[in-house]
Amino acid sequence: MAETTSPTPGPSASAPASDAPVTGPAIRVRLLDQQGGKAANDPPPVPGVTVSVADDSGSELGSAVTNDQGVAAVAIPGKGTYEVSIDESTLPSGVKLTGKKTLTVKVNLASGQNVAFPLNGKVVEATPFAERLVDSIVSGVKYGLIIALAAMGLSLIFGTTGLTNFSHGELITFGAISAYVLNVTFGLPLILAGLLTIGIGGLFGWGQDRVLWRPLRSRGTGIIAMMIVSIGLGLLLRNLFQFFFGAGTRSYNEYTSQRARDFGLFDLSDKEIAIMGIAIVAIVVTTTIMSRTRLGKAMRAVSDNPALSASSGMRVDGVISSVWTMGAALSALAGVLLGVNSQVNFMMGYQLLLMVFAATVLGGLGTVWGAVIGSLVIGVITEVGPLLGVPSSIKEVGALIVLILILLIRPQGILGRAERIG
Amino acid sequence: ACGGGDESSDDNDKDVAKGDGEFVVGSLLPQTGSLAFLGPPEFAGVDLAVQEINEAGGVLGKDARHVKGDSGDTDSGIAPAEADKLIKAKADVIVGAASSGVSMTVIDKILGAGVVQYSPANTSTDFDEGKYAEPDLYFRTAPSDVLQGAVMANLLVEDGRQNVAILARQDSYGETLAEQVKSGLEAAGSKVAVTSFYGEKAPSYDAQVDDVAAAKPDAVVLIAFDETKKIIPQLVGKGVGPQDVATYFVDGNVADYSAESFAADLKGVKGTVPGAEATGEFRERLLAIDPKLKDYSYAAESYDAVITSALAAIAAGNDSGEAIASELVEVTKGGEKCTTFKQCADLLADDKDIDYDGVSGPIEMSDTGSPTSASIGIYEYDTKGGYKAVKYIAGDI
Amino acid sequence: MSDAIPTPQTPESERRKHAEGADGAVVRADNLIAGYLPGVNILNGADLYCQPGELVGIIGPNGAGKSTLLKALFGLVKIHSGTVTLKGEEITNKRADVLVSQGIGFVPQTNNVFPSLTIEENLEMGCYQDPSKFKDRFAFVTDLFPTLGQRAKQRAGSLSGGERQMVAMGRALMMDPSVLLLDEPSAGLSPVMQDEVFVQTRKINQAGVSIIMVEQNARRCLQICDRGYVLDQGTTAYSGTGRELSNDPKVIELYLGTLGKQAG
Amino acid sequence: MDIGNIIDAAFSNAFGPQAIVFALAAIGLNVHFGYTGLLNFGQAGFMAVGAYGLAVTMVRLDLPLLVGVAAGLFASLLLALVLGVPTLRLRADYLAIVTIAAAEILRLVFGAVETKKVFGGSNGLNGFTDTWNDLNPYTGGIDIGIASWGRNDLWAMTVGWIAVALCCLLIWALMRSPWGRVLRSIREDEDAVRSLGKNVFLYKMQALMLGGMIGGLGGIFYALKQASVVPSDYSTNLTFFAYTALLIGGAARVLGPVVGSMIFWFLISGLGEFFSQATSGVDPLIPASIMTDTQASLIRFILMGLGLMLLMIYRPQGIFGDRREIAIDAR
Amino acid sequence: MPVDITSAREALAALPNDPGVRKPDPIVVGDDITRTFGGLKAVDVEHIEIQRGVITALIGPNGAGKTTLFNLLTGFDVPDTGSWSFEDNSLAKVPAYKVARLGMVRTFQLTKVLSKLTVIENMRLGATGQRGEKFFPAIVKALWGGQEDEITARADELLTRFKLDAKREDFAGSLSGGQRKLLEMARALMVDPDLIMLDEPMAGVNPALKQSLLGHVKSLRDEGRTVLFVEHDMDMVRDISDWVIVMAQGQIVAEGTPDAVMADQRVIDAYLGAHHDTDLSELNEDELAEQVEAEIDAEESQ
Ligand SMILES: Nc1ncnc2c1ncn2[C@@H]1O[C@H](COP(=O)(O)OP(=O)(O)OP(=O)(O)O)[C@@H](O)[C@H]1O
Ligand SMILES: Nc1ncnc2c1ncn2[C@@H]1O[C@H](COP(=O)(O)OP(=O)(O)OP(=O)(O)O)[C@@H](O)[C@H]1O
Ligand SMILES: CC(C)C[C@H](N)C(=O)O
Ligand SMILES: [Mg+2]
Ligand SMILES: [Mg+2]
Repeated sequence: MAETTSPTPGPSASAPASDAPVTGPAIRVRLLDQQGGKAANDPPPVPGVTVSVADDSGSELGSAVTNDQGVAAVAIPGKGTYEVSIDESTLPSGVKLTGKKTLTVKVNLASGQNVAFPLNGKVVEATPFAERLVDSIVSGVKYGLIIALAAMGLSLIFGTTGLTNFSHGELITFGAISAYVLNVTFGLPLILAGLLTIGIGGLFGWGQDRVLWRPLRSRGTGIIAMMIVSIGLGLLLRNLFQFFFGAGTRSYNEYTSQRARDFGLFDLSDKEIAIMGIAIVAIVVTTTIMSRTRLGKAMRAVSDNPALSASSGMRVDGVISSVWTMGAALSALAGVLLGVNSQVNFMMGYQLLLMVFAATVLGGLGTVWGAVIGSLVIGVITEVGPLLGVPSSIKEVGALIVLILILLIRPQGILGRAERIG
Repeated sequence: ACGGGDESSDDNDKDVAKGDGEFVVGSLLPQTGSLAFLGPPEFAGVDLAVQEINEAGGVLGKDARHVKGDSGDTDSGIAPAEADKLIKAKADVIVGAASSGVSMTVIDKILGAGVVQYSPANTSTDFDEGKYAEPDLYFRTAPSDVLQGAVMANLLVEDGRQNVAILARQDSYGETLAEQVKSGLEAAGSKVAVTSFYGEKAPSYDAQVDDVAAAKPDAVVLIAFDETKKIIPQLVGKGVGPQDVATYFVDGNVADYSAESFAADLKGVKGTVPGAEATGEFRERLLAIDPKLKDYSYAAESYDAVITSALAAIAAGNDSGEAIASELVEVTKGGEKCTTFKQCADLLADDKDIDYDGVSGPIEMSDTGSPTSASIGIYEYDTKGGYKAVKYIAGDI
Repeated sequence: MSDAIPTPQTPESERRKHAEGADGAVVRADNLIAGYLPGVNILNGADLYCQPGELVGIIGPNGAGKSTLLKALFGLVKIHSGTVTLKGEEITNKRADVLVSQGIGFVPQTNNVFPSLTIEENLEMGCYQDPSKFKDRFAFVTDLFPTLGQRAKQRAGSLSGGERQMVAMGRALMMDPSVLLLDEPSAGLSPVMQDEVFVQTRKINQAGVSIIMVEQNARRCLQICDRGYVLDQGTTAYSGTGRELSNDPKVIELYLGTLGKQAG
Repeated sequence: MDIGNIIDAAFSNAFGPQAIVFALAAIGLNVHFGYTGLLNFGQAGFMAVGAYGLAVTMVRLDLPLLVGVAAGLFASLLLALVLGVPTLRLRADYLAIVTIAAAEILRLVFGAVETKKVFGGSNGLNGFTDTWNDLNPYTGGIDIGIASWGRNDLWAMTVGWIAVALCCLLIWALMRSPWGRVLRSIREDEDAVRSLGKNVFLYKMQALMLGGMIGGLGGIFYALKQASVVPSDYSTNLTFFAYTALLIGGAARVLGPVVGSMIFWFLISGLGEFFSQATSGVDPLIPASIMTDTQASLIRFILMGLGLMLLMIYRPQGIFGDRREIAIDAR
Repeated sequence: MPVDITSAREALAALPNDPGVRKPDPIVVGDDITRTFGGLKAVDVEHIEIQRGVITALIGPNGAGKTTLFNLLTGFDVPDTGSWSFEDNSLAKVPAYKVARLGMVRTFQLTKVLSKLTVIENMRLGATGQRGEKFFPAIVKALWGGQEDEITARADELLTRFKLDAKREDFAGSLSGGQRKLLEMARALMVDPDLIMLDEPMAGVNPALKQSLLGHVKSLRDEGRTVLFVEHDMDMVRDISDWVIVMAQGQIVAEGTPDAVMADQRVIDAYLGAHHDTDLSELNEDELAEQVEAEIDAEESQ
């Protein structure tokens, strides 16, 4: 059977096993010198080794010697169970068998079966724990910083309006998608698209407030009712995104797959460094605005007591508008960064939402610094957890459990303040 | 078939519910969700089959009818509701779901309602195990992953991969296929360095990708659906992308990636997809139904699922789910060979025992309702993110 | 307006008094009907005016609508009918921040501080519209309430009831308003602080600020104010100079009681 | 376009098993949120442990249906206890997030590969409905013109509506009592209630347990009706939808959640059917250039989102709610 | 057992006016109670006794620590150090609801009404020992219906007294500031406490009503209850209290009968001011302002 195999990618140009002179169903053994795992991608073949095949009753069907490609083929009558063994004595010096001498192979493919014997197999030489730990912490910080942007947005809006915004995830998705449209549909460079998206995201937040939340506030709608409205809005937006963007995952046309660089204890690609850098700048700018400027104080004032803020001469609606603008812009930025990190999908924000909530609550609802700290904690625990035994398929569980544990000790969150009674 | 079609129609009337006389096919296939890219060929297959059945005179004297349903993802909870809808619409056979995970969530419901569930794409081994090992109302035209796993393992060994990392979605499909690849590899003397599962809805895959990278594998098998688009760039980022480490896809992610920015990275990536090579003529018939088709995965299996169940209904003389189930295995094996609905239906009209060989292969059903042998195609990607078949490997399950 | 239960009405005599005296008033409310819920009016045609530089006190039973009246003047309660004018210009239902920019300051009865802001920041909010005034006014307010200066960095939410009251009053004074609306400014303050508040209120008033204050410390209030109103069930039941009211036997019987008198 | 089908879909679902699941879930939430003010966003978790309690007992331990039901109820009770001890002293919004987190933890653990041996991984468990189906006294379905149900549905509805009625009766009896008054007071101000000598924690715990158990019952019923227990069925969306049902009807009203979930399903199914018909067939009402049938399946969720918003905007108190209560909320 | 008020007063009058003085028959005894917030020592009480069966007033400048002391005694806040007992039951670390059940009930300075309950429901909630408040008995109305009627009757009586009867069926959230104070106090009375602790009960209550309520407070005493209240209204303190405790900066600085305390120069300087009995309208304002300021300085420097 003449099977065609084209060269596999990368440095390894492996020789096709079909070079063996046997046609029809066969057991083909391929011997490669792993060199203790060092030859990961290009292990040299081991020629001149004898292998033999027996059927399940033990009677030998034939034997063969590996050729230059390290391949030996023994014809078999058809499907069934066979025993394949290697003659260790024929191994060249310096090459040792590191697995079983005899393999029991159940053949159910018409063309037969390929078999290997590990030679000089890998001595378990996985990356040292310390390095993995540092690596995980770094990815945790990166993840945490992205969450932080969204969490600050959430916290700002919660802090000022008291609204637990369940449609916050959609602000993130909105950012990612609008950058996608600018970048892919309109062909702008991603950096420009990202910058524009911050503006568009802000505009989206502003518009949302104008069209929806402000009228609700002026009708005197309660906080819980508004929270439910946000659930409805989230549902609406999510499905609208899917309606127009589709259910698939798409990527920006720049910086999608970038190779990591080795920094000793950890690896990072340029785009990851950029993500972290941008996030940090955004965080610093936001916290400065919050603590230094009049607007920052006004935001906190409005969050405490909107009526009194109005009585102090603040345009409460104006302040809330700026909060929505800022919060949405931050979240849109988070979306862009997340999109750069792990593509664009209509669910991406929603999937992140629980983590964003967890981060905000962990830090203490309504405090901007708390949101940042909470996010970093959540990000790092999520990524480090699998090293410490959290099943990696459900690594979020680690962070969520830590959330509950911390709230046990500090019910008001890390930076939250307990309220005075009486 | 051994029993013969001649007597069965009388038999079945006694212990099997009588259908309403109209043969209704419900389809529970992915319009949305992470398999949505496979929806169009599957729907086209069903539509084509229904069209040809009706051109050939329908089933039991009436036209067959197709009711569409969306299977969504396991986590979108769409499937159970849509299944209810199809059952209400008096479907006798529900073709679907594509994803094994989704099928698992609706199987008891569909079977409990006395309707046949007939998947064109489920490859999980779970459907031949435990409770479902017994004959029931569940059938499929796709081969169990025992086969795809063996082919994949064989391919890896052939390529000289001895330290393989498997990155798989955590569902009925991913878990069992990973398991099959792993046991195949180990039996053939190769080794699995790490098997890492990710949750379907995970917001990030960093930890799993780190797992893979940390194992320093010489090959990566990626068992995924649409998430592939998110995972590939992350693999690249960690230095274990397709250009660093040989990468293998499976039926869940062999798709056209030419629109993706990482398309070029995929050069040389190989993948396996169950199913025989679709003939050009069949493709044309499909294109007549849906001119926009790009992929053809599981179109043939969908088509065959409808044809065989229609034939079973005719053989049983009754269109109820139970009646169809009682004849389904029979019409696929032992008897006079036939390859089109018209041909087979004519034979049945003459009270002959038939053996339908479809466009997806000879379809010899086991008692548990799964094919006993099939072909698996091996594909390879080019520089533009497109793929083409390299060879087809036949095997038994 | 003929419900089963007759709606309370402002007596004709009061109506006339109002019509005669209200000319040229800075703040003037005519026949206000207002409430929180549709169909339930809390103010049933209340009248009030305050001449420039006047100190006007409002007293009345609990639930009479005193706070509601102040809130209505300040645009925080929806006015269904009637008008409010400021220096002859109609301001009915205007937004609060607009009124602030026109020189009205307001100290609510409850929830009158920003709990999560520090004292200093609370006061800063007082001159939100003109931060340049902060330094001067801050010095003035901390001079008035030294505690506030000493505790400038404490969060208002942790303050005692009386301390909060000082912050609330201080915040309004930060604005340097031309009309000041005070809702029970002395509530919760220690006696000496109460005196201080009354004296200072009077002083501020004499510096040219027109003040309308609601007080339950009625006797004190009537001692310092130029004119007083007694509000009952959302209507202006009596009005007159402080002395007139505090000696009016009807007012004493219904609103003032004799407690202070007996002891004093 | 077949108007009959749309009406049929709407009515069948409004009275069908799906509505019962949501009614039970929402009754439980009503105890938590409506009466006690506990912002429990983890109702899906209670339902999940109920369902898994049933399924694990029956599938893994091979015990009979009744034991399974008891196990499910017990599991939800236990969850209430375990969750309540650390969380009941949290402020409302914190409680919301923590309960979501707890429900998600449960869902993730139930669906994890590592626990597959017990919980069946992400495909969940099935194969526990035999007894349930055997008990079914009906021999066929029923078609009453505007609605129709299959044999299995009829059986589920019989049991389900009885359960709903009993729960409502219990809630009615409890909430008119002084016990209910304490709950409602806790919703308003815990400290005040404490100052009057009531053990607030105990009452909250009782409420959490009662509502959790009713939620667990909903989960058990869901499992039986669905004939499978799948972790993804118990995602946060389930809680959201249960809240939607509750608020449509009106919180803190005995019949609010029941009527709410009926209306919810009436609209969802009716709209879904309408749009699927409008976009399918040879000559669809809405041409594919405007909306494909895939997109059409999204429209009902889009409309549901919109509907939920409009409801909260124009009738925040729900169908049965008292407008005056809402006015007090305004801040 | 109602205490004979005149003899109780006489006994008190005989005591020295020292801070922390021992009382003949204390119902509350506390030692070494401290509570700090950051650097601020809000409460620092070496010894305190509250005499049974009389009305004790707790006065002191704003921020003296009165409310904080209330919070500590009733279990709403946790002290840094200290022990105290009520009717010989040690109360340290006892949760707030148990304190209330023991018969020591407090009201809040910033009112806590249950907004979405009607006024009458607020009142009913106050009653203790309700059978219907237990889960299982609650289901059967027959088990608690009778008791409920008694409670309602008692509640209605109190509402009439507090002039809230017209608001009986209204939501408590719609009450005015003063009405809330009244409801808060009336509801606390529903608990039927031995010791009732009122935190500025009359702030914001209109004078005429205040006067009539004083009568009610006195009748509480006459029924044998003990009353401890914080108040800044000296007319009221003078009128109804049998004993006055003065706090400043967390400490008890003086005690005594009302007349004695109000004559105490330190109390006058720090708290009352020299003019609390003067008619403000009769004074030259500048002069008065200066004097008042001087007094304030005295308070600050104390
Ligand atoms: N949670 C807290 N954090 C910080 N400081 C606090 C807190 N609670 C009270 N304080 C401070 O403790 C001091 C005592 O407060 P407290 O409320 O007991 O005073 P008070 O005597 O009741 O005063 P008032 O008569 O004004 O009500 C005040 O200075 C207050 O600012
Ligand atoms: N937010 C509100 N919603 C509904 N009704 C209200 C609201 N606030 C006040 N009320 C009602 O309006 C009436 C007047 O209240 P207002 O606060 O104006 O009284 P007040 O004269 O200031 O009394 P007090 O001296 O007790 O403060 C009261 O009967 C009260 O029940
Ligand atoms: C359509 C296919 C990718 C589905 C896959 N074989 C499964 O069983 O889940
Ligand atoms: Mg008032
Ligand atoms: Mg106090």
